[in-house]
Amino acid sequence: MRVKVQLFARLREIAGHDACECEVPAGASIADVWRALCARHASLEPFGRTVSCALNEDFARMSAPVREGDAVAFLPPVSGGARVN
Amino acid sequence: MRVKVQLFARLREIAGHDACECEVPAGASIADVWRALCARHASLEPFGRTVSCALNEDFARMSAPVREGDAVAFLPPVSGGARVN
Amino acid sequence: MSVGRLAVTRDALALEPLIAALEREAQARGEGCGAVCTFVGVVRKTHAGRPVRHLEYEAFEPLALRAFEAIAGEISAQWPGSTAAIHHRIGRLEPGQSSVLVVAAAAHRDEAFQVCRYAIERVKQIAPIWKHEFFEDGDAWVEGALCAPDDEDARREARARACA
Amino acid sequence: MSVGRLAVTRDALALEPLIAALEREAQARGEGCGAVCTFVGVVRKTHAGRPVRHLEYEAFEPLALRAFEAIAGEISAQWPGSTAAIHHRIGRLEPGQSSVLVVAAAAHRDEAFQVCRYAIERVKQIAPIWKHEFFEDGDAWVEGALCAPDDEDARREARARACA
Repeated sequence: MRVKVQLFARLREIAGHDACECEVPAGASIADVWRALCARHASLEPFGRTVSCALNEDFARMSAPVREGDAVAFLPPVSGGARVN
Repeated sequence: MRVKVQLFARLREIAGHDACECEVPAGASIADVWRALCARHASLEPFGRTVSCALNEDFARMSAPVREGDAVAFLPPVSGGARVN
Repeated sequence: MSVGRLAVTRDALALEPLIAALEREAQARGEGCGAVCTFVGVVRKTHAGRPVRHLEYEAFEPLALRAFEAIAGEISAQWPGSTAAIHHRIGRLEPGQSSVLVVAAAAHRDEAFQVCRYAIERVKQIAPIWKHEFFEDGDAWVEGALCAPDDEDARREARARACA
Repeated sequence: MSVGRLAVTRDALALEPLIAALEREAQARGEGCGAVCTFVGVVRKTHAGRPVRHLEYEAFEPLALRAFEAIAGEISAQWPGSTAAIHHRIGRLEPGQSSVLVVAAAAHRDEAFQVCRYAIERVKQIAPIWKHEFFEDGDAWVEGALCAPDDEDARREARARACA
């Protein structure tokens, strides 16, 4: 089945595009979508440890199952963890 | 010698005026001015424990000496000590 | 209400209308707020000593609004009767321009300060908004922690920063 | 600078010009502030359940300005590089109107929140400004603690409230 993928910020720059589609088997999770994406863009792989995700415009876990036509977004870390003080 | 006296807020209301003059002996302190004032307005006396003061428009202690023509101000408590939370 | 409480926008941010809206809301609801605490994030001229030419903020807008709604919900649960507004600007920003506004209104100042601080900490922790800094001699994405709205450690930390 | 940082005034208070003035000052001085925290005190409709008709604030104006200067000095000593502005309104105020503004500008948000909180705590502790509440059925002066600018316990308490 096909799902839509959105990429932001550094991930978008590395992939060279902000949206694409991925083909994943029935029963796949968001983590499987990420792996399919990394198969296409090997340079994304190191970001797997810090990536978070959304499913159809809501926060989701990487373990969440996806369905045909779902929109999956991958999010690099946000600034909040940085300790400036 | 004579000093000018300014009163504020509740003290002003109790005295019925915001300014007056007091006669005090040479070498008097602000505390002596307060006592002279209370001799004229007995109803001010209970406020002696919580009053603070200024001398010539700067914060001062009740023990500070005054001189002819000085301006002494007596200040009731301000709101900051109130614990609303 | 003419000004939405939660927004991601490309327009310049304005504080007074947002404060006025929260005050009107508090007046309409009951005794009115007695304390308003606000936070404004401003683009600095330098970062770690390097002169900043400009910034670009990028957001996943619908998810950022969901994050703001989640933060507002956390605040209502922890500080009943208080309200918060969050406006984040995106796009290109120059030094001196405001990137984010938080307004917190409550009956008393203790609560207003806590709500405001909690809100900005949570915005930095979970809103999918990324900062791209452009220097004279290069650029850098500012990345801190994993964006995890349900992470209890992060919430605890935000609460600790908010409550003395 | 067109807006004085410290003021006691009978006019309506305005936040944006004060923030703009502090930001311009920070820009002129160096890297500019990255964080602005503000506090607005607003007249509430009720006090301890009693409807408030209006308030009267009375000040010993020259001494209030000296108190504000003392607070600004304490802040410069404890938080170098930060700046604070304090505007207090006096005279008759209606519910919903602002009685006091504090604006604190600093490089980072931690400091901006601390400076703002410290400033408002100190204003309440030492500024010779008295609040007279008028209710439907009477009136009352709001009096708390002795006005003692050198009292170290009070300063410690203000610092404790400011610094988590």
